[in-house]
Amino acid sequence: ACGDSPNSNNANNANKSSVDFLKIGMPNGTQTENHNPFAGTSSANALGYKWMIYEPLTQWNPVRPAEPAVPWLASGVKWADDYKSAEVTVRDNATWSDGQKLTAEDVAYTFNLLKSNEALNQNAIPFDQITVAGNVVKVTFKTPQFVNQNKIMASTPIVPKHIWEKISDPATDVNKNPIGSGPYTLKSFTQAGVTLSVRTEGYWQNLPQVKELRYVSYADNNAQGTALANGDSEWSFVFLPNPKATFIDKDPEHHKVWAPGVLGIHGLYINTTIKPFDDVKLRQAMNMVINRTDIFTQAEASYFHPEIKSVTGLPPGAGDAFIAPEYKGKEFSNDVEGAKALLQSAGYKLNGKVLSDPSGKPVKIKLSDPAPWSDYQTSLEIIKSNFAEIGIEATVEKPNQDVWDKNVQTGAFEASMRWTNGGATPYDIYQTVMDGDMLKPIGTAAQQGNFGRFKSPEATAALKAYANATSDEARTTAMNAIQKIFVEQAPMFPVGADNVGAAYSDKNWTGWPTDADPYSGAQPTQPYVSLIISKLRPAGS
Amino acid sequence: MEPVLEIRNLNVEYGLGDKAVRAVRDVNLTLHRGEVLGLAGESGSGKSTLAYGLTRLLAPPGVITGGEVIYHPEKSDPYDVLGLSDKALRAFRWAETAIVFQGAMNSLNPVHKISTQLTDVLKAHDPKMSEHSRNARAREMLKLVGIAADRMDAYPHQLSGGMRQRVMIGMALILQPQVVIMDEPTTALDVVMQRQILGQLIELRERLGFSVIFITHDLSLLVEFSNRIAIMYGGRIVEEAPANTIYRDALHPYSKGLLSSFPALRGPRRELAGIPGSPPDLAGMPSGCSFHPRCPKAFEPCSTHIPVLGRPDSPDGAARSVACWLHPTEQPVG
Amino acid sequence: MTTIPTSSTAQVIPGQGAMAAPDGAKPAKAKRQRFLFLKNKKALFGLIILGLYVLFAIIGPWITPYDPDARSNDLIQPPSADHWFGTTHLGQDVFSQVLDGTRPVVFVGFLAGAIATVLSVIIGITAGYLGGKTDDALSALSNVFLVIPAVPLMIIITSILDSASNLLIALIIGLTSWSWNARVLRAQTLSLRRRDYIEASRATGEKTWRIVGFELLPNLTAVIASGFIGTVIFAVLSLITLAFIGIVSAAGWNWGTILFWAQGQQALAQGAWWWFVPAGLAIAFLGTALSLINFAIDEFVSPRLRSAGKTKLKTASGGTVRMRIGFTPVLSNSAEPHTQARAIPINTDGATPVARKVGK
Amino acid sequence: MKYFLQRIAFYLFTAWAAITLNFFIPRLVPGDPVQSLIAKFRGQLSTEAINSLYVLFGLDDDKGLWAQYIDYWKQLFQGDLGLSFTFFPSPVSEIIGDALPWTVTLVGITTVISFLIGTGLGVFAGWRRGSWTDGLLPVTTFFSSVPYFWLGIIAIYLLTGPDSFFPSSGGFDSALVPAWDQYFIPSAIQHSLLPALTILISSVSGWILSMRNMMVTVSSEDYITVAHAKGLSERRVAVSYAARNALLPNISGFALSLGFIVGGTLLVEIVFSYPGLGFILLQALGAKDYPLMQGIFLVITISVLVANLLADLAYLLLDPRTRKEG
Amino acid sequence: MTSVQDAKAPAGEVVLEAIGLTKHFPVRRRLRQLFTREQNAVHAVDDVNLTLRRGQVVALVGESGSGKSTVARLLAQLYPRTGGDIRLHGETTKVKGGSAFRSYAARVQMIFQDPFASLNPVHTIRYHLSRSLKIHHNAGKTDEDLENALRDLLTRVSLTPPERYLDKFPHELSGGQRQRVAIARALGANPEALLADEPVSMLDVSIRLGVLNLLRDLKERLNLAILYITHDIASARYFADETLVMYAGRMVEGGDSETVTQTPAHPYTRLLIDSAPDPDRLAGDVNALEEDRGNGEPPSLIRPPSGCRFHPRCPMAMNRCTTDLPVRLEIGDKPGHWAACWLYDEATVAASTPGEAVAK
Ligand SMILES: Nc1ncnc2c1ncn2[C@@H]1O[C@H](COP(=O)(O)OP(=O)(O)OP(=O)(O)O)[C@@H](O)[C@H]1O
Ligand SMILES: Nc1ncnc2c1ncn2[C@@H]1O[C@H](COP(=O)(O)OP(=O)(O)OP(=O)(O)O)[C@@H](O)[C@H]1O
Ligand SMILES: [Mg+2]
Ligand SMILES: [Mg+2]
Repeated sequence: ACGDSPNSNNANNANKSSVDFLKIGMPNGTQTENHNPFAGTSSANALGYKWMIYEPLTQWNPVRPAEPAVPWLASGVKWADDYKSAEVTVRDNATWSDGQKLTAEDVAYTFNLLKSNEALNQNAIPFDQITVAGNVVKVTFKTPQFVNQNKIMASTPIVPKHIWEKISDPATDVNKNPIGSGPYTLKSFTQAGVTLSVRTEGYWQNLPQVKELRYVSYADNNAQGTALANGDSEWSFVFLPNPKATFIDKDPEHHKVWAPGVLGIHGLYINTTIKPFDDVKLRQAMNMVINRTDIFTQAEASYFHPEIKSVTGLPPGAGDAFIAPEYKGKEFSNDVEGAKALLQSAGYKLNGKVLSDPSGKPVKIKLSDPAPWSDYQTSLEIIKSNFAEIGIEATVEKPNQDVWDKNVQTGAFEASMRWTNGGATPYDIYQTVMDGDMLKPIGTAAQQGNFGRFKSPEATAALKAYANATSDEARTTAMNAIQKIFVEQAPMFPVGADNVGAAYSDKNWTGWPTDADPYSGAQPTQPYVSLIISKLRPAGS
Repeated sequence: MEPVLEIRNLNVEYGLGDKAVRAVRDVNLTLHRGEVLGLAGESGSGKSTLAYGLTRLLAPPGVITGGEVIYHPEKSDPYDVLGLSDKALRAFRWAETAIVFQGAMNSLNPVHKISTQLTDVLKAHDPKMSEHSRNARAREMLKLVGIAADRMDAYPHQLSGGMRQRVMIGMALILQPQVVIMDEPTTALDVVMQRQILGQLIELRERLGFSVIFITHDLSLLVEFSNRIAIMYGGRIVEEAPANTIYRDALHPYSKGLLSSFPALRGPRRELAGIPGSPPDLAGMPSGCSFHPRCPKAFEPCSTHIPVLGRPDSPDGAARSVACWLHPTEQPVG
Repeated sequence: MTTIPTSSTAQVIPGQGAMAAPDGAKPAKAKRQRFLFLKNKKALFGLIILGLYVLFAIIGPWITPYDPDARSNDLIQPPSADHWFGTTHLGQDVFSQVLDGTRPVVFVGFLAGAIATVLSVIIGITAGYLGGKTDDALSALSNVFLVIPAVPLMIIITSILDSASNLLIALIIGLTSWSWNARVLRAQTLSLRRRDYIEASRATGEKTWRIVGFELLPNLTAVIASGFIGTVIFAVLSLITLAFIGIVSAAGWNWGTILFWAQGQQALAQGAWWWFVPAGLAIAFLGTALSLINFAIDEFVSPRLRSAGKTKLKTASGGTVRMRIGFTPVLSNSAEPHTQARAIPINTDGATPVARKVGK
Repeated sequence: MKYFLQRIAFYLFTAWAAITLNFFIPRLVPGDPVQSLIAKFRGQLSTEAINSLYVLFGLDDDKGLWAQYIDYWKQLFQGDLGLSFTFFPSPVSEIIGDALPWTVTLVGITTVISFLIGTGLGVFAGWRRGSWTDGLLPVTTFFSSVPYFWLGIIAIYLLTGPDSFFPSSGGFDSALVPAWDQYFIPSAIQHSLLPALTILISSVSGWILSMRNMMVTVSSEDYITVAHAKGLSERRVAVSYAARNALLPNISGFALSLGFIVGGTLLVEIVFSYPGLGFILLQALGAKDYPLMQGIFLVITISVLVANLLADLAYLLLDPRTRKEG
Repeated sequence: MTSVQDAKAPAGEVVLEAIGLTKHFPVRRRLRQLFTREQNAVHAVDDVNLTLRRGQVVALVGESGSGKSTVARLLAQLYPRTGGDIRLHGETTKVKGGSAFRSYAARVQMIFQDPFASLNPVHTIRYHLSRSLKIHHNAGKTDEDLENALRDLLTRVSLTPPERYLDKFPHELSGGQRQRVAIARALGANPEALLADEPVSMLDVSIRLGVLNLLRDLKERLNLAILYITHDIASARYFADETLVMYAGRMVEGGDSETVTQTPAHPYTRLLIDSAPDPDRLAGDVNALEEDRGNGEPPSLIRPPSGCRFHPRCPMAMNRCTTDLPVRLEIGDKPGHWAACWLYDEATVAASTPGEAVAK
């Protein structure tokens, strides 16, 4: 039985001295077999291997969002000035792993699939017309898609028409036998993990040197952390408390952590409808005293949510290119004295340790976040002591996640750490915080954003202008206006950025993106993984 | 008459050290071959303790603190049961001395068929016996006690109380022991059943020739069924005599009291006197004769000196003994 | 598994209830009862530890050397004279957290235990005493609660509530964990109900509530107490479990919260064992203390479980004999009149021959 | 027979009540699977996906709770447990089918072993009361009071590592594919040792104790004395008379614990990343995944009930007194 | 202040009467009977007539399971009856609970068989007695009254000095003392009729006598009507004025005690008397009658034998016995002596030979 066992060659491999596989881990718990690239709940998505099987039209680098996307399955993408249409030229040397040729029909079919299935259209792209002419696909949109351009081109997996048109319900199909254009094909699926093996032929560029990808889904961060430390995982995206002690020190030569920030942030949302926090001055003062460095080092283990320094709330690196001239170089300074002065001038009184608002009432604030989110909790503890320095008594509440969710959406909170949407431009960040279109009265759920009920017609107008602009100048103007409002009104106190990094080991494979060469993000679940994998080389070679 | 079992100066205590309670005190008793020896006395007088103590079956905290139990096998030399090793004692038990306990329901293991419980004795004592002959023997025993062989595979709860008690008797006889000890074998049964079972037992004894120690506090039953009766009080034997002698002419005031405590069904209505007072507390036994506080005839030696069981100083006293200062004894009986 | 109280009284099968209230073994006065109970070494030891915990639960928050929330610059420091149990990643004092966390644990444990006990007493005794349809309905109810997995149920119910204060947690644990004890009590009541003294007090003309309250209940005390202890253990473990997976953590500390943070920060992987170990040991010792008391109650209820003091006897020859069932120790087998206990070895193979007496 | 039918009717009722509760209680929880999903990804999933998710999960049309309940039973009778949200669109039955064998083998075997060892030691401790076995109790008591997960985490910390024989997580080596071959089975066993040990250590003492107590109680029954009086060997008395009877009351406890296999060891599976049902249940709870939750609850409910039924049967088999003629 | 009067009420007055008293305990239906009308029942008591008079003792004898206790419980209104009538001073009474039951209990009290089980182990003698006094308003108004009443009760049952017993717990008393307490408790209600259900069967011979003497004494002093239930027919002879014999739920013979015990008429009574141990019989002399006793098993009460219930065991059974239920027939040797047996129906005996229908 040894010969026909599916495990016989694996078992041999394990003993080989040179390694031709890569062990990728994600702390995403149990997985069930689902290789549907559109389903957010699929194992293909949770572990990220869908991007090893399916490919996007372009590759976009979230670490350098301002840089143009590079062609991938498309040999070129041309957007109209108003960003209401695009022409995609499809590469002509790509084939599907079943040998069929990849054509413009496939691309058009994919877009049509999203258009006709709301369930699949996760980015809610308003597709309009999709036409094919030779190897060019022309797509038109109902609204300008400047802010979504990379979601459309760099985040949509292209699927083969000849397979998918036979699938009755693409939304719920588990795609048992995935056929894609990427460098890998599915070898096996088990509850413990997924194995992909590299294609033998027909890939449109040189095949990666990694012969096999072994994905494992760990139960939680702890298990993933242990696996990384043990070397059971070579590549993962997971929060490691004290990564130096728990990971890097286990093999200082090879264990590395890289966490570049992206255009999506975390911060303290303030409910601007609640007195006295409707007062801009108070908010500004509060924003001034938050010790972001402490949060970065203590709550985020000095790496996970890169500290936001710019007063615009834009993360270093990814955000630099977008900062308005007037705020260039302006950084948060943790200025307690300045805050006190500001408050004094606004009529607040600090008696001993208690700050009272102009009406004489002591200022108190309830900070809340679900208990299991330990980094937010730690952040809140730090913020609590920061606020205490200007006499604001903060209490930390830990409602369960469902209640918290409901409270945040319906505006039944005073202050809470939360994230924003992310995207290719700072638009998503600011939109989540300030968009008046999303403003809902207290008590009605605001699902999409503006949880703090920030009311500013100017901000809404500026956001709209940015999204619909047809020229770069117009965009810059709008962006500057948005930033001004954000800085001056302080509707939310930005704290840290999201990252697209990874913890990895270059013991067996080298060529990872680094600060020195940030050619892409490093998260193993993002569209750019096929780019990374194409750059990996065996260590020592 | 030839003795089968001689109990010499047996002492049994419950507990250790200061808290120890002496439940059987210097008991001397001889069981003769083929006789039914009745043991009576009120509740707590130590009858069961004596019976269990004979073969070291007392549960903790029971301790045998002294004495000998001499067993006389039919063909070989007598030996002391209390000196046997565990292994030898196991072999001795049931093969030489079997016991029928008070509650048949509790004496039978509820989860095994009665056939299993019958045959495992055989298996333990004669491992070489074939299964077939074991079963045959078990069936034979059941027939002997009047239970159809088809009840072999019944569980204890499927039998009535009387049947269970008969199974116990059958089991006691399965190895043809020399001595069968029966501790209140019929108290839980009603009179009709009781008579049936005892009748059967007497019949079997006549056939098989074993000796019986029969324990009960129902004196009328005892008088009817046994050859000799020993009366216990406060852990001691206070009187011992042939059944009829005791019934007609009990010497010890306690025996007299007992005999006048139960109403007779037949014959003239007689006055029932009973015994005043309540049984002694074993932990704080009265000094001297333990019966003296309740004794209508107590006089001065009773409260200070323990009377010794001995042959009474009376003309026909040859076959009896008593422990009472009213009846000075010629010589202690061993 | 954790839901099964290990108390032997839980194992009483209907009809064998005799074991629960041995008539003769019931010590007389309450005073004497307590005294007897304390004579049990297990009970004493358990009560002493439990007493310490209760003491800390009361005074803990006042005697903490640091504010358990307060951050300091000593991040992840091993135990030292300043910080007996070391510090957390925020520089909080673990010892203070453990001390401060005692109160909620003890509070929730005992309150939940009390709630579950009251419920189980009401439901179990009602079902057992009234019988018939009421019994069927209540038995079905407790079986439903027995069937629904407790911890997940608690998780769900907890997430319905806005914020889970310790009081609420205690309520939830109490409300979901009464069923086993109710079952035990029902069985006990069923067997007690048929006792003559219950019938007799009815025949005397007692009212039903009086029979239940004054005749039945006192006889169930030990069973109820043992059930209570079992539930307290269960409640403590549940609270800690819930806190550990981050479901419960109202303001304030408990040992589960400490473990939650330690685990979230991968304390052991960081080598910060001091962050993880004390709280776990605190739970284990509390559990042990409660279990010891539970055993003691068990032994108290069932005198057969009580070890009758010394079970080993010294023999004269220096060996020891153990008291055991089936083979009563023989301290002396001589026909000498009884003077004092003298032990002799009895493990000679074969028998001591005795001169055959001439029959009379 | 009558007894048996009565029991079945009772079980059916309990099952109905429990399943109904299982249906309603989770729906009282605020929030929905989509929100949970968003929150789970904390920024990785854009809020723009909300609508598509509602459509995907079929939550876009509001149906009354009652109508849902009716539908639920309809589906149930067709053997359809619905589609999971967390693992959309995998059918719940498939997810459970994948996870159940792991739980059943790990926890099931461990529970059985724990019961056997505990009972064995308990028999011994009860029979030889007063000997060294009494010293066993405080130690096991201590271990049984330690929370499972704590013990597990300590075990992982102390016993696993890059060079350790014990793997720190998972049910088998991730490079392997489940198959009945000489690579997979040893790997699966190797992975189950540590979690099994954890469960064993913390659960065995309960059995020791209850068995010991029952042994002590049974030892003083008359039929034990009779067995001694019959001159049976010590072994036969201890095993076939005492232990056999002492075991009976423990059977229902054992059955119940078999039923709790699924629900009770949640944390062990979480700590050891064991791919079992408890672990999935926690994920389902976190994700408001009603269909999956209900599916798992259904499995638990049914397994508890079946275990109880089996206990009843075992009782019937082991205790002739409950067997009624006719 | 004595609350219980010693004054004699007119002797011979009828206190309690049972007429055609019947009790069937329903048996749960089996599945296959689910659709039939037939309802199985244990025919525990069928058509029982008895009369309790002041100052008289009526003995009810019969083997185990013949329904004696059920009769007592029916008379004490502890069970609802299936049929027949219970008359207290000629008035039909049917009480279920509440104050009606209490006022009934004040006049009719029951003593339970087992003195070890009928007192609650957790309560003192004082509690038991004062409850009984209080419920029936015999406790007086002040504590002193109560104290006097308590002493009085204890003195009455010869537990003297009362102080020695009042604060004891049941287990501290001997069986005879307990039974006396149980009697005192019944007397606390100052009843007219006492139903004593095997009050001495659990006691030692010597203690037995004391309790019986006490009952007789009370009967004479307080003029109580006593139902004395036993299966010891010798004690019925000694103690009761009238004796009734029950077999399998039916009365089979009755008459004054001396007559019934000395010249039994019904074959069952004869069997009973023959079986009773008799010290005057010679040791080992097994009665030849033994062989004719059938299997000695009492009949099933669910499907009682047709005709005379004793016929399967009766050595004198005739054909008619297997079909027709015997009626009460006067024996004629003494007034009031009757038996339910066809042997005393001349017509029947003339038509057949006794023993013709004996089961082989
Ligand atoms: N385990 C024990 N511990 C202490 N004392 C005991 C124990 N067992 C029995 N006794 C005492 O020993 C004395 C003798 O008891 P035993 O059972 O031999 O009496 P008995 O004559 O058989 O009484 P009964 O007629 O009620 O069976 C009693 O007073 C009893 O209280
Ligand atoms: N509650 C009950 N339910 C069903 N059957 C009962 C009930 N009580 C008594 N019986 C049955 O009624 C019959 C008469 O019982 P009862 O207790 O009156 O007999 P008894 O003459 O008092 O017997 P004993 O001498 O053993 O006390 C028995 O067959 C018994 O099984
Ligand atoms: Mg006895
Ligand atoms: Mg009765």
